[in-house]
Amino acid sequence: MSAHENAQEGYDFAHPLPLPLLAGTFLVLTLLTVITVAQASFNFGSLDVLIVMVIATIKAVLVGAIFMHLAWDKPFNILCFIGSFVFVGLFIMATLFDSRQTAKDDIPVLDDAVVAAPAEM
Amino acid sequence: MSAGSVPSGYEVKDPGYPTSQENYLTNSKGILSWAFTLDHKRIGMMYLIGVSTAFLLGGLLALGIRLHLFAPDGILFNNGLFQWLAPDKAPNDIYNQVFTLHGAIMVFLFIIPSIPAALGNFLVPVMLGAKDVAFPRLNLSSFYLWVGGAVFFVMALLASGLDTGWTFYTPYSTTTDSSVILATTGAFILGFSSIFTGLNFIVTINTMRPPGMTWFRMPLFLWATYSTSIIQVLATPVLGITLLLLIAERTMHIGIFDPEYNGDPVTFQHFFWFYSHPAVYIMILPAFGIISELISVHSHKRIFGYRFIAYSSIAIALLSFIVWGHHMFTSGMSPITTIIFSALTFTVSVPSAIKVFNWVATMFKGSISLTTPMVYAIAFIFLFTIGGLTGLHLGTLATDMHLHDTYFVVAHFHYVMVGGTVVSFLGGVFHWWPKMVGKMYSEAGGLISAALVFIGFNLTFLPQFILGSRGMPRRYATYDPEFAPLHQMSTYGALILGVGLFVALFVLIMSLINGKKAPANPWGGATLEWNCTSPPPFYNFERAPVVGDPYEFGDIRWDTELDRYVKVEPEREVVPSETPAETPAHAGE
Amino acid sequence: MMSLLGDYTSSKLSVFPKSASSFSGESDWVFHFISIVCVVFFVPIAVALFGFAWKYRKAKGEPADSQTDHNTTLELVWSIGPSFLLVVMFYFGARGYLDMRSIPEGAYNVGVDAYKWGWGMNYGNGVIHPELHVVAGEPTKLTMTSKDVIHSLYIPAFRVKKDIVPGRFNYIWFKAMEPSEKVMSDEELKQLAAKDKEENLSWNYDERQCTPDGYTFYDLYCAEYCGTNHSEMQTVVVVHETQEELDAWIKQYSSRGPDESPAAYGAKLYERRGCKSCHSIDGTRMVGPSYQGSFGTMREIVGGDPVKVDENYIRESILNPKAKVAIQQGVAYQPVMPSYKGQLSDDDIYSLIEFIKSLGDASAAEEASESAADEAAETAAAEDADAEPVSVE
Amino acid sequence: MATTDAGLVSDAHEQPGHGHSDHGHGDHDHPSYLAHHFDTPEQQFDSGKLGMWLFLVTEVLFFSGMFCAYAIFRAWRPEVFEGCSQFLNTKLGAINTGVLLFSSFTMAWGVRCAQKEQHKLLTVMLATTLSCATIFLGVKAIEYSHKWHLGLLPAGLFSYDPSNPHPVGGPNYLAYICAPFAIITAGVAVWLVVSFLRGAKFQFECAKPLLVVCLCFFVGVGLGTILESGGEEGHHEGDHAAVAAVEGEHGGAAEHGEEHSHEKEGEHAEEPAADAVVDLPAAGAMVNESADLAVIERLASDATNTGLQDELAARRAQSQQSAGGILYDVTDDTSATIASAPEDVLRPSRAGVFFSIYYCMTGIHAIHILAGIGVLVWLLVRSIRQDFNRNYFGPVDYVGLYWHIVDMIWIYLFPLMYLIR
Repeated sequence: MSAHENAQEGYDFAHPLPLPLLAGTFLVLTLLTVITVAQASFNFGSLDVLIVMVIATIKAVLVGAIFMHLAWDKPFNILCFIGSFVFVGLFIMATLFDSRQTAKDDIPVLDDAVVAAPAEM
Repeated sequence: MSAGSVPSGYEVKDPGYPTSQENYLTNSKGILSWAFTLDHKRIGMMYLIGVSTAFLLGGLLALGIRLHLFAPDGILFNNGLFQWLAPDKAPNDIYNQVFTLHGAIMVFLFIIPSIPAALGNFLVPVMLGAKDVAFPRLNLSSFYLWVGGAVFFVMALLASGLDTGWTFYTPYSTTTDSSVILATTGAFILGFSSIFTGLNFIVTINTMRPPGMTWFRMPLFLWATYSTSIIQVLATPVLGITLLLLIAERTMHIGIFDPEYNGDPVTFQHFFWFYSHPAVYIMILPAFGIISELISVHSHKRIFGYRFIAYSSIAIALLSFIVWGHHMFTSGMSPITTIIFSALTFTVSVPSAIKVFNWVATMFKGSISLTTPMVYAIAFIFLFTIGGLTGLHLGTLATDMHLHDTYFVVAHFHYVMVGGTVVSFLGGVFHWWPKMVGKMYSEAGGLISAALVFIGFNLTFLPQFILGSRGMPRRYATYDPEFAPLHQMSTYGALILGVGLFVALFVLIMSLINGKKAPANPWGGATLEWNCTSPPPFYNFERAPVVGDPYEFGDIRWDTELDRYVKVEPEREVVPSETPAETPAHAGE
Repeated sequence: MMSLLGDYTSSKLSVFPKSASSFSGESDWVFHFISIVCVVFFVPIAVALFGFAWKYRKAKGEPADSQTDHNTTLELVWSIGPSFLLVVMFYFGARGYLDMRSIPEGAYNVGVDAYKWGWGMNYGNGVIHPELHVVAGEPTKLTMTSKDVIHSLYIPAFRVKKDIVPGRFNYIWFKAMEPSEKVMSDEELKQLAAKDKEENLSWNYDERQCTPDGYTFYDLYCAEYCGTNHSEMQTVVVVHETQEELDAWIKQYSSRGPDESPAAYGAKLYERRGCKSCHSIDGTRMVGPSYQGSFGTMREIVGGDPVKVDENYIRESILNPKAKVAIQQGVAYQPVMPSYKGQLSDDDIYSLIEFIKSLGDASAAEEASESAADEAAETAAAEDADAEPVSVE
Repeated sequence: MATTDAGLVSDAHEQPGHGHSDHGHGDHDHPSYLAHHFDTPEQQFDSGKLGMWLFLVTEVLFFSGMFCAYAIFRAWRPEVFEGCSQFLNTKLGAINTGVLLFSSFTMAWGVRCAQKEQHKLLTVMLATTLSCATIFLGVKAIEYSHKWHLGLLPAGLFSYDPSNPHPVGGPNYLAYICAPFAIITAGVAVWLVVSFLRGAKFQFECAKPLLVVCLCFFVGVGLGTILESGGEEGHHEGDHAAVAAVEGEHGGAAEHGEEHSHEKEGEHAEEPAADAVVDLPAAGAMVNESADLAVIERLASDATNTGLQDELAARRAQSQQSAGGILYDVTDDTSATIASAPEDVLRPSRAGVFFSIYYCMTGIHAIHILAGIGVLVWLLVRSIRQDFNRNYFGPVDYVGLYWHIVDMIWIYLFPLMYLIR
């Protein structure tokens, strides 16, 4: 098979990443961590969760694309990995959607209702 | 193997060449050579023995259930023998444990590994033209994980039984004093076994295809296995975490599923069914693959609508992830979610229907041999169609309110799981048995077993549809006298079914003793496994196989003199070795 | 068409139980519609399957007549065509379901308390009875709770079912259409009741096909597996013709009658409130300890000194069953009894205590003869303590 | 998991026992690292890599269950999550994030070294990655032992009492966590000495970095104590003498002396946080509690809802009765104790669920770190043996992928657990 010949030549499939790229990524990740800790002391109301999740996702993308070499990987591997998040999303969305629907008045907090009642009265 | 080593212009005149070499069964001896084997075929055979044992155990438990239900108040577990065996257990408790273990053993130990792990292990690399799966050691560890899981199940059985139902619903499973932790640990381990098998097959099919084996030259069994593997890899981890959380709930009361600590049982059901609905397709998809092979080989006709069948397997695998809510229509899920899940549920019926139509169309104008595997395949289509169609009653909300958790559901899923998976598993075993052990079995015996299984099965489960629609709830140890006649009919059916299965076992065992030697290609199949000797040599192929069309029967003829199928003058050329394995071909031909 | 099918389903040959609620017509109609569609698909498939298998049987090695491998148009037709029928099924199913989920204003409300293994239907004013009684033609709403595990309320004749999930309130509603008939006169009932009492039997619904009040009934099952006696977790639904009739029935059970002795009323509660599914009165060991001769005995409990079975102990065992673990002959009972806190009035509890006393009173016997102070009346205590580690110091 | 990982990746490198004569083509192009059933190193690498990616997919799905539970319960009771999050030390979480990110960086660098056949540097990188992993665990040990001491445990075991946040006595959890690491450290030290004395060069080369790695756990513990106490130094009453004494039993290494003083301060640093919880969410929680009761009352207010009205009345009556202590031993009943806890958010049924999820997520993450340590040690040994080259660096790459996904999960865990406002 033709790959045999290539194998003798050296870096036929290894793809070492340049060191500055790795170091730069690490610095950006650290910076983002500092930002996400810093922003926690401000109150952005309901945007809070969104902001931290966006920052976390940027970090995850950096780790995935560069440290995990996804940016240069085979499309199928990328598909697998991204695909898994699609299914996670599906799972969490549907379950959360349902629990949000039913949470409102069908779920009493049992110990409040039974035992704490006299405290209220 | 590199295609470069195939001399150009090489022609396989007679695939039934005698083997000069030892086969995989004889190339090394001793129990250790089996216990530490990395050969996928041996691992497949060990799986076959393992799952058959589990099936036997689960089947005996099923017979126990049916015998007990012969009379409205139960007749088996309140019998003196059982009182003597388990004096501190009420008959109802014994019944509950028996049906739970029947379900758990059949699902986790038998059906899920049956076709993918036993037949799949044996066949996937051979059909693909590879020497082995991508990770042989992972493959062996997957088998030992299966054994480990089985040990845990047996320990649960011996410790204090299991009475939660195979679904482990909280808060029952967090409060009962039966061995829930042992059983869930077993299921957790089995989950990893299943993941490793699936992972192995995906990688094998992706990276180990020899030159010429393009995606659309793969036999449909491989497509089905591939789809199954996708589900195994994606869904099983969720079962793993669910069971871990359940164990934590029992030991530490983490309050996620247990309402006593303000957890939510419906959340558990979401978690559980996110795995367990796709798991239903882990059970049935490989069966589809087997039937596609059986129908086309025994009709000696090209499979009809290859692409539709292949794509529908993938479609089923993906759609199976968005329909889990249909197990929870009455559970207290919100109405809007319920309606969405009902709508999604209907979508998954389309690809299944496509397959049935295609199989029937394949038989049209074929050259059909009514061999044992073919009869099983025909039985499969009949039974699976009933199972599939009755699913419509359950997916429709208004009727499901009435039918949910009744015998209608029991009948429906047994038509799919037994009428579908088990029948196709038997068909597959009969089909590939000559390849696996190199011996032919008694055709008459095989046909008798198929007939008994078909009759017994229908007699067992058809009455259960009526029981269900008349309102008989499932998992009842005793029942109202009005249901007695139908239950009795069902019990008679179960006995016939049991006899049929034993006949099948007997026929196969007899073939080992006095079966005549199997030729390489006893049925006239065109897929690669019929290219190697029966049983195959250690590395599957003595000469690198020429990858051709898996459904091209035109050049396979019956040679009356040689008394076997031979390949005549192959008209196709050897696929050029430059064709990279990853590039999909433009057509199936 | 609906009514026609409705007639058909009510016949004896039907695959359904009697159609007795406003939902059942619709539900059955959808069922039959789907069934007909299925038959329309199934018969040609089966005919083709067996037909082809027979017709194209050929000797070994004969080539097939055709090697056609696809026909895209045909395949698209049979892929997409049936989808339209699926949409229709979904539509009817969802419509029927939405009916079942939209509870009308002002429906008659009955509280349902499901427990292992019995039902308590709460009609207000402390009337709790295992049978469900409703009025014909009036919407009834059930507010359902469970204190132990998941149960499911299923009335086949009404084609309704809903799980009862602990930690949640679940609701169901229906409009019963076919009233029950009174098939037994009061005299007959009295005779039967007396006979039962003599033979120490409870009322056999299946055999007599009527309730102890003489009405025909519809079955009500628990449809979600809930443990040992899941299959015995059944009760009946009686549909009264008028609200007055129902009110009269409720009144009859509203409380202990003026001239009824507490022990006799306790015996009724024992039957009605599910005690009998776990506690025997003849000394046999069931899920819980037997009542027979238990009063006044010393009882071993898990994690504590033996306690005397007295009024306080019984009361505690009813209200907080997991507080004191009963052990009988070295084997602890499972802590499965639900709390009856809020379910029984003081008078109810008093009556139950009197009833248990009436089954043998060791303390009274003790006074009578000194020798009775042995372990004869060993039968263990109320439900056992929780095995769970409690988080508190 | 460690073994399975190893199984997965090690498939690639070992030759099966069977002879080569079984298969037809020549052996000359089959280097020792190429398994018999693969044709080329590239095919082997691609297979391993795809297998690893699929394994990561299962990992992602595995964690999704816990993220899902988190989302559901946070959506139901946001105030509980907000309140309980105050108990988590952001500084420790942040430093751990940094440590993991750095280890990811060294891991990625390690892969580069393997590809470029820089054997020495590869060993250094792997050792650094391992050291970061143990530092992470050391910091985690501080976090866990504190919470266990306070009784901040899963719902069924939750015993935090705001009126007495620092119960005296109880087991010294930190000592229990440290003990196995101390034993391993001692073992590695002995191994180092023995291999040096016996002149076993390879073993000595292996033991050297491993001792550093083990010691780093205690660096993490020290780092954790310093950060836990940060800023609040100076005032402690000394009523934790008992605790300190218990800790004293397990002394020895220099780190421990330091640890003691910080330990005490650390506990005090916790106090203001606890007070904050008491003040902040209590008001909101009260509203919520009455809202829950209001649900029942609203349901009961429907004139037709006699069943519920009755139940409500009966519940009140019965609980009055039981609260009065007439017949009813409150201390034996979980729910009764719950009611006696004055801080709503801090009830076992509420805070307990937060901590359940916290322990499940971080605990399983920590188990993944441990598994990662296992495979990294295996890699370290092989890198010292110089097994890897430009055609065979798969194992380093696969373990790297695994290590990065563990990091990635922490990237999400950190803000979701520690930074709730």
